[in-house]
Amino acid sequence: MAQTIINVVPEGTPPVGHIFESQQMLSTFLSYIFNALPMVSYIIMLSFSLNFILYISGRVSLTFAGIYLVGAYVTVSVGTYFLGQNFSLLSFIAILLAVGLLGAAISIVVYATFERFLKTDVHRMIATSSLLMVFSGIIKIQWGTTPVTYSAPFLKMGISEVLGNIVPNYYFFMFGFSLILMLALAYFLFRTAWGLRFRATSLDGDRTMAQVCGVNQNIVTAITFAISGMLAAIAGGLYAPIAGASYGIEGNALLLAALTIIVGGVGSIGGAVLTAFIIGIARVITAVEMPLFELAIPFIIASAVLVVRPYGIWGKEFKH
Amino acid sequence: MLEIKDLTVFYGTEKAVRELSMKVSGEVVCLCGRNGAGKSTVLRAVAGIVHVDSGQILLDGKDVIPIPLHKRLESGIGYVPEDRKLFKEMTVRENIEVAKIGVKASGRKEMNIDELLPELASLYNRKSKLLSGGQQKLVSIARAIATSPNVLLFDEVLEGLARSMMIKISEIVTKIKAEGKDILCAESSLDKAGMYADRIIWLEKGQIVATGSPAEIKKQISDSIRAR
Amino acid sequence: MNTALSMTVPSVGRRTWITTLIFTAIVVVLPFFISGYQRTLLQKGLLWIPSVFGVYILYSLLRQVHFGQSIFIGLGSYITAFMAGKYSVTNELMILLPLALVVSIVVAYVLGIFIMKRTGFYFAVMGIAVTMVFWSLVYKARTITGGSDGISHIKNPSLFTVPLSDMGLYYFCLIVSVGIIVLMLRVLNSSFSLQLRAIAGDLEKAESIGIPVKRMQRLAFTIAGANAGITGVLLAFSYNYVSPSVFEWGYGANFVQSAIIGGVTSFAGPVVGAFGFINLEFFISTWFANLWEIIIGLTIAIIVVTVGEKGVTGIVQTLFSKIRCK
Amino acid sequence: MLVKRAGSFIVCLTVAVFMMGAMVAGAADQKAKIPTDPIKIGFVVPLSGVAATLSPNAGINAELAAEYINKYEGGILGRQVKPIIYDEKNAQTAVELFGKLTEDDKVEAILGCLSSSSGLAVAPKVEAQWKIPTLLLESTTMALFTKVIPNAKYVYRIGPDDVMQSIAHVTAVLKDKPDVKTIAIGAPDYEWGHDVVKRFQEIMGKFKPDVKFVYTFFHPFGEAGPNFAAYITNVMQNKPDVYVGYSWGSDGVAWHNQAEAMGLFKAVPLVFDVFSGTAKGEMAREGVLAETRAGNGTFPPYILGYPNSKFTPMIVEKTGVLPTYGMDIHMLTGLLYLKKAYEKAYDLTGQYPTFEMVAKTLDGLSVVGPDGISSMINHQSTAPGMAVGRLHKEKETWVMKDLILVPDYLRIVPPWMTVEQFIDTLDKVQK
Repeated sequence: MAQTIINVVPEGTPPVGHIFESQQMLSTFLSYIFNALPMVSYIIMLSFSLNFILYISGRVSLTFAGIYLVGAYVTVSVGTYFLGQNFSLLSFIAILLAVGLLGAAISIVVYATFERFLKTDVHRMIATSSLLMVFSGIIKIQWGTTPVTYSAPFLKMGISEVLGNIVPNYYFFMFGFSLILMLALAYFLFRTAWGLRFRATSLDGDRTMAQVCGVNQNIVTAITFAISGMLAAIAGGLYAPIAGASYGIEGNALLLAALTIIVGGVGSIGGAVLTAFIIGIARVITAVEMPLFELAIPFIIASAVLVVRPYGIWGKEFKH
Repeated sequence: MLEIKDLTVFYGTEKAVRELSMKVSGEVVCLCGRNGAGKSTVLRAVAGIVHVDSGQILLDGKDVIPIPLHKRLESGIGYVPEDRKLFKEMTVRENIEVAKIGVKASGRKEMNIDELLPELASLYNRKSKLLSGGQQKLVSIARAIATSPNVLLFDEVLEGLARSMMIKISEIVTKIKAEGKDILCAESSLDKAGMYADRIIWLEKGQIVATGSPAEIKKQISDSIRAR
Repeated sequence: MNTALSMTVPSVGRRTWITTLIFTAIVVVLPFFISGYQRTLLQKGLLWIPSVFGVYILYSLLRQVHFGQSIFIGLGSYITAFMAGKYSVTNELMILLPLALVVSIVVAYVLGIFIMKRTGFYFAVMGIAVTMVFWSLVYKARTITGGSDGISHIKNPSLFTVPLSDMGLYYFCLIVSVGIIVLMLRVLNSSFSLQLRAIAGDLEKAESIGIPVKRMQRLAFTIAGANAGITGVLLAFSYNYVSPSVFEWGYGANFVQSAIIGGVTSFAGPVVGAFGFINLEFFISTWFANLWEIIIGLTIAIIVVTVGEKGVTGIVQTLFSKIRCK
Repeated sequence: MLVKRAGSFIVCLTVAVFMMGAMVAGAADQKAKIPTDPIKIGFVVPLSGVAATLSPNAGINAELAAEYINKYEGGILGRQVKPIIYDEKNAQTAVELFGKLTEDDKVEAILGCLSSSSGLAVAPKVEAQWKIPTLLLESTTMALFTKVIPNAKYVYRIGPDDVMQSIAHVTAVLKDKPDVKTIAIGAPDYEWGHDVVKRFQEIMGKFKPDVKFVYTFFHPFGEAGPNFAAYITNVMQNKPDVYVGYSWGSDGVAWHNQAEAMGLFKAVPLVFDVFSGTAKGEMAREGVLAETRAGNGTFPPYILGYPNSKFTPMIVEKTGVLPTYGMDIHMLTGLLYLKKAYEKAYDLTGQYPTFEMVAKTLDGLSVVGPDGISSMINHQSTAPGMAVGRLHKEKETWVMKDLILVPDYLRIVPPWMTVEQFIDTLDKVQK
């Protein structure tokens, strides 16, 4: 039933001529990008949450999806409780950071009490995916099954108009926030002394030699899990004002994150960002143009990439 | 001074090292023997990478076995692994940094890497995976001596190198010894060991068969072959 | 370190055959003593066994987690739904079973070519991804597949043109399932399984001693898929209804969870796992309607962390040998 | 010891004598004795999964419905109702649970099945195998009684079908905006969404043929992180007179947030919205028409009606929210139907009614339920909620004003007509 889209015509544009066409195309193209921004930032953070643990400590851990769920719910509850419909950017960022810390704490606790004892990747995958059921069960008991929402930040930030496209400012905030987190992470990894230790133990380095060189593996792994938990929880918190928090969404988050790793490659921050754009924009375009493929497109992209480049577009082969 | 007493290490269910005792003080000792004789295992046990089943490893009279792997370098044991094992995505400088920042070289006089390994000066900003085998070996050594540990372990440090590089590295080993370090090495061939070792310990099935200077050992071996 | 090598698949001895016989005898007699819905559950358990065996083969021999069994169950189910339901072509099992078998073998072979390119985490995610492609296409092609409402009123099956009653279908499922168990025991005790284990142990070494690695891997994947295709046909007939949820990856994950609960170090694993999971899910969720997610999640997590892939059968075996030692 | 035994013997004897007496008395009355133990009723309601977002308190509300029947209506034939509540997970589980309820738990009727797929899977088996009075709640698909079980005997439904709800929606939209020319409409991408949009367009075409649907879209259903920006942009570009929204659950929350932020509602009025009737009302908008499937049980004036004046406060006290979804109150409607059916069958035959008798009696019954008066016509309850009203905020609570109720003859497909024939007649009736 989908009808052809009528493209945006900015008011005051002369309706004929070459300029009009190119401007119209540019505008349409920009609208795809803007509309994809929330999903892009969400995918970047979630996928890197999974990617970071995989890259630094060579472990597969799916707990992040549960933490994402907790992050979303806690942001909604805390935001509604403290801020209500009064909104200030600083306090919202403070809430996000607090939620991030909570996520980090959960991640470390789960690692220390449970994941530490798992021996192989396959065990980790199965055990942590079962753990997701536990997370969603706890969410159900605490918050019930009705979706909850805290929309003040999203609504109060207002909208901008860029070349005839209406874009909520929150989209830019969300994308900026996740990009800043990614840049901070990149800075940490590549410019600081601690980052050096992380890279030494990563799949690119050599875990045993890192320890021989005096890197404390336990601390590195704990911090890795903390950062991963933080990213996941903040992803939940950032997305909650747009989409609310609802029960049973962790599976989908997990899939998108895993697919992004397949496409983007392990350990590549740039790969994660670009893949997020590819998947996000592909979703937006197919949603309007080819609804039949909308749900399938991320999976089709991942399968195609795997056939052409088995280690992801920017990935390299790791043996561990 | 490094002293090993009754060291026993299991590899799976087999004994790789059997009640081995030895001492290194102010010299370059090289463990030699065939493949699987246990020479690498001894080094790895001292470095803390493999689990020791019984025995003692004393560093200046202090047992190092309870010290966790990542504290060994700090307590004064540096290890150069068999096949270099650099952090290959990092630059040479970063490779050396890792060892420096992880360890507080408490009270030890720092070694001058630039003086010992002048070849590295021009390579500091190159990615280590782009270096040649010999250069990588140098980085590996630099990484181990960066914090000036008292005992150095070299695992087959001359393996797979060109003749000129072998000579260069044996000179470096001698220079390091001159700084007052104890050095324990492992080599699979007596010829290579003879290039830098003061004393050679011949291992067979995890036990010491013979000890002596390179020339003595060579003679013993050729005698035993003739006897057969 | 290398768990793949240290792990062994037990050889099929006389005891395995006796156990299979006892198992068969029990499931033959059991329907006379239980109520109808329990028979439905039992039938579901029997039908799950082939699919769980598929997961078992890939796990115990190749060390891969196969989340994609739902692809082939879905294919089998939808073939049945179209032929015996929507378009009413035939409800003859002797046509539908071979048809589903051929389709799943072809699809599994084609998919195996590129899914088998990667191992470990990537293999698992690729299984999920392909499942979800199938799911979303079936879900979205509403005019053909009925979308989320699925296809109901699938006719009851007939065998050699003789219509099967509910009980008849149960015994047919039993024969198929026991047949596949016996077939799988043969497969697992052949040189095929040895070669696969060699591949899992060291891929390059296996290649160097002349094992056609790629072909063997694809063959294992195809066997798993064929098993699931059969399951799909009979499940569709058992419930007379299919919906796209058979293609969801969560459904495929159930078979992995079953295999883990049952254990992949013993032939009894898939059987114990299939029945164990179904009963756990059904009865826990009827007794503790609100807590079942937590209970099942924790059960699997604890099994994995304590006994790893040995599962319930592993626990029982350990207990048994301890008692015997005393 | 001996004394104790003798004591228990005497007790037994007395009981036996009394029982015989009771039997004689029953025989004298020409009517069979009604058992005194509680009557078990099975509930198969969603407690987990996406469907549980619609009716989050289904389990509690099932208990409350039974409590209400026991407390205020004196149970069914004097027997206390004992609810057995299970989680409707998916179609396969629903089939197994129906089997367990009939064969193991020996319930005497089953209520439940929110999702169409479990309703479709269960209904044929009930008709062919279990033959137990079954009242499906929701399962709104039209195919149920037209294709899957055209000659239903045991299966009834308390829940609107597509035609019923669409007629209510169209009428409400036309009443609010009589001069509407262009409409944009969006729904979740699954069977219900497609059906309801198709019916809306068909019926709107009958009522007002010159209305154009300028933009129709279906968004992914129940996805994590739904993103509707592309659809919202398109709706705004098409500049329709009104927007009609069918997104619910987490999609509904996301849709409202995003549409609000992008200023959709400033450009295009939201006239009708299914979501506002099914959520807690957090995202409701002043003056928007919303469907409440819980009928006049939902929003005040529930105080006035019977049995809402007692039942709704019970729900509010226990769950903290007003019942907004049909399932919340229709479990009570179902129990009231069953009570009436049991009593009528017992009165007519003088025997404790069999399943077949109950199922037969159910057709044609009328009860005063939380929805007001509803009747069972052609296996379909006539007043299952389907009120459309205007949202208004009163003292921090959302209230539904100006309820629009469409007369039964206008919205119920009569037994002798197909859906298409019925829709064909609509324009004539309208004129």
